[in-house]
Amino acid sequence: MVPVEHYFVLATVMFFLGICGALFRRNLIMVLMSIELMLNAVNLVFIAAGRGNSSLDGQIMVVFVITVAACEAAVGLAMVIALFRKYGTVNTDFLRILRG
Amino acid sequence: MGLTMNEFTVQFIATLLKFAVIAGLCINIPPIMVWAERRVPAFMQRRKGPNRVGIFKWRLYGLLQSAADAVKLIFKEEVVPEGAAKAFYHIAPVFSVFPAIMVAMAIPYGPDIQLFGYTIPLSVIRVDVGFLFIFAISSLAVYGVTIAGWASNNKYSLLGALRASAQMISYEIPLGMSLIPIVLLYGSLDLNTIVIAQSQIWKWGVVLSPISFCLFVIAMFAETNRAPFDLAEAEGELVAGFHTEYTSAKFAAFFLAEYVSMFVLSCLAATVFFGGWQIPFFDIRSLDVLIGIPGVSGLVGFGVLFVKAAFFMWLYVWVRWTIPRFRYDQLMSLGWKFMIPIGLLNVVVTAIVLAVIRF
Amino acid sequence: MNVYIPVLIALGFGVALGSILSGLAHFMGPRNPRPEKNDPYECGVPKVTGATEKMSVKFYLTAILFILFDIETIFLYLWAKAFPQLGWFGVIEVMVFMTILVVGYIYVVKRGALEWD
Amino acid sequence: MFDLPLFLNSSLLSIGVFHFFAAMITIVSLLVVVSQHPVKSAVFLVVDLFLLAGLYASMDSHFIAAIQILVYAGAIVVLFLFVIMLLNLKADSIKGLRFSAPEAAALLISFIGFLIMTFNVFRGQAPEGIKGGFSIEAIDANGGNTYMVAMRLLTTYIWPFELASMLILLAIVAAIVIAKKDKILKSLIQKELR
Repeated sequence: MVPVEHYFVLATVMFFLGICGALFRRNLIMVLMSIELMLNAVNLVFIAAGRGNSSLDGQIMVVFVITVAACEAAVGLAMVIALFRKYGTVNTDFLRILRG
Repeated sequence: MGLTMNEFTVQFIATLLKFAVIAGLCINIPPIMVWAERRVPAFMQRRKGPNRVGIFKWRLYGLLQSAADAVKLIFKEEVVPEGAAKAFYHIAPVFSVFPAIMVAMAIPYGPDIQLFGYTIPLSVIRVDVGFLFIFAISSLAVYGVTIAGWASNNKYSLLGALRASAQMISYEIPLGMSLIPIVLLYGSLDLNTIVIAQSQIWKWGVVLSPISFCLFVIAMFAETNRAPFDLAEAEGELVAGFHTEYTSAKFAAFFLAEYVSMFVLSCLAATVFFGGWQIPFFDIRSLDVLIGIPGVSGLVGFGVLFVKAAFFMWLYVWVRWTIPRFRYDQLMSLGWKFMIPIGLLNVVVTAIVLAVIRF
Repeated sequence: MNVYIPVLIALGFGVALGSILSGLAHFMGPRNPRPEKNDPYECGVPKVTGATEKMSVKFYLTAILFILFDIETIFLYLWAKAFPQLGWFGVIEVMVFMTILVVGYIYVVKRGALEWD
Repeated sequence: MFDLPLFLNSSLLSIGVFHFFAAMITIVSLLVVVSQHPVKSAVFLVVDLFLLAGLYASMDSHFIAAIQILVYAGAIVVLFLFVIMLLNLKADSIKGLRFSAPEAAALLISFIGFLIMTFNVFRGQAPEGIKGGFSIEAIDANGGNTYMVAMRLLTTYIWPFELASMLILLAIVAAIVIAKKDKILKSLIQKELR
């Protein structure tokens, strides 16, 4: 049995990489992919903690997280497409001009 | 947990042996099917078909034509198109082949056999999620197609890949939905349990849930990109679809993946709707005691399943030479506007009828 | 965890087979590339535009709907597995679930998102 | 299907499996983030999700492993690939990283969180949760992982389950409203212009 904490460290590393991607990539699609990475880190924590506490709730949370992730990807990418249609780019540097 | 080293060794060796047999089968299915796809239409159109290639005077009805083709394909020149994404171009066949091979291991090819006092199941992979494993792994086959089309730097490839992958994902839903009534009926996701439940002909899936069977067969044709749904390689408009730019053994790899997944879906159809390795009115598992040779039931079960699967393989060829190709909008509206509502209705009706009978 | 040993073997073999076929193509055949031969295939005509033209948004809408219906199928599988124990309770529960999604489906059809023209 | 012999079934093997997966996941996640072309990132993301499914399977969460591949790797990333191809995105250069103040602060905070987490782990101070009655042996004895997840989801978690359908409905409507060009509106505008 691997201690639960080791899974937490792995999840933290993944989450950190996801944050880096979301912050420093200019491409909106890359930002969304990094968010998927972060969601997966959270899923890993849920599963590991659920197993460590011999509980099933972690797995059920993951089912819902996957549902939410699917909806998020669908709507998020729809917005990317709408933005691309309107401004012809998905680069966050250009889209920054839109602010206020 | 409490097992000895000895049992582990036996099971491990058994797994490797089963694996070798099924992998050998998977590699030999494509040449045989290519041969069948030339001979069957020849028979239908009163032609001869390939009948020349043979060893000395034995021609074996031209069966060796496929072997010759395979050797030829390996020694052909590989042409990598200008401007292709090299790494992805080379890796796309791998993405296509491995799901097909993995999925083939999850079919129960026969009953559990007793050998030297050990119970050996005749499917290589048996996991808790049952045939969801098959759906999960085969949903990865989309990437082989998409990456191949994208990496070739050819507009026909890209369009063919997009078409093929959109078609594959569209028909994955009816395919999954058509098997929900089966789970409701037999109460299990495990394919071997489903087979054991179908001991009599009136317990077969095709008798209990004929609509599921129709949906499954249609989705099966579309899922493997076969005629009448072979829009992805409609040669009149798209040259050859996503593998336009692939030559030599890489082209063979795509062929292998296509035929193996055809074989797996045929086996799945036979397993779920036609009783798998069971034959009606006779329990194959009693053969061991009747004949007195342990393991003979496994061979017979394998033969029975193979005959049933061969029927579906033949159906693939038959339909290909009978029904004309659909238009792409027709294909999509068939999937989304006809099969999904019917599939949902099928689930609802099955559930209500079962609930009325059982509770 | 031990049931996954065959899965690993199968995965390894599948990847190996694919790589071998891919590698055979690369190393076995002759190689004499020429610029004309390496052009992307366009039925013999020199290529006019690149491969990367914009694709129809239809493919994307199909993919979105696929995800959402895929999740629905997953939930239905879970219910089907627990159907004998849940009885009528489960049937009604899933009917509510499906009614809500059928509303979405009807919206999709009415809105014409599934029309390929 | 069969169990390992005792000398392999020790914690040694599971630790080895975990470390293999952990190393692979870290490397592939890094590749997802730093790959220049979005298609490359998407392919690495598939590999990453596949590896995660392997990790879940090694934790006896069979059902989650299956839907991880089925939904995440098999559906969501396909959508990403389609959009990348649809928008015809090119590789973007990673040169000239932008470092604005809020981003640097966020990075710093997340890095501190990362350090705290790691520090706690090595001191062995993970918070103790409530013990449930679903050990792996209990789940196997009661009909397997898929069945137990199904029962728990459809009895205890009935409201989230029904709400999930509302969420999916909303997502369907939203995605179509946002992404689909409205032909009716367009024709109305054109009529007005005439």
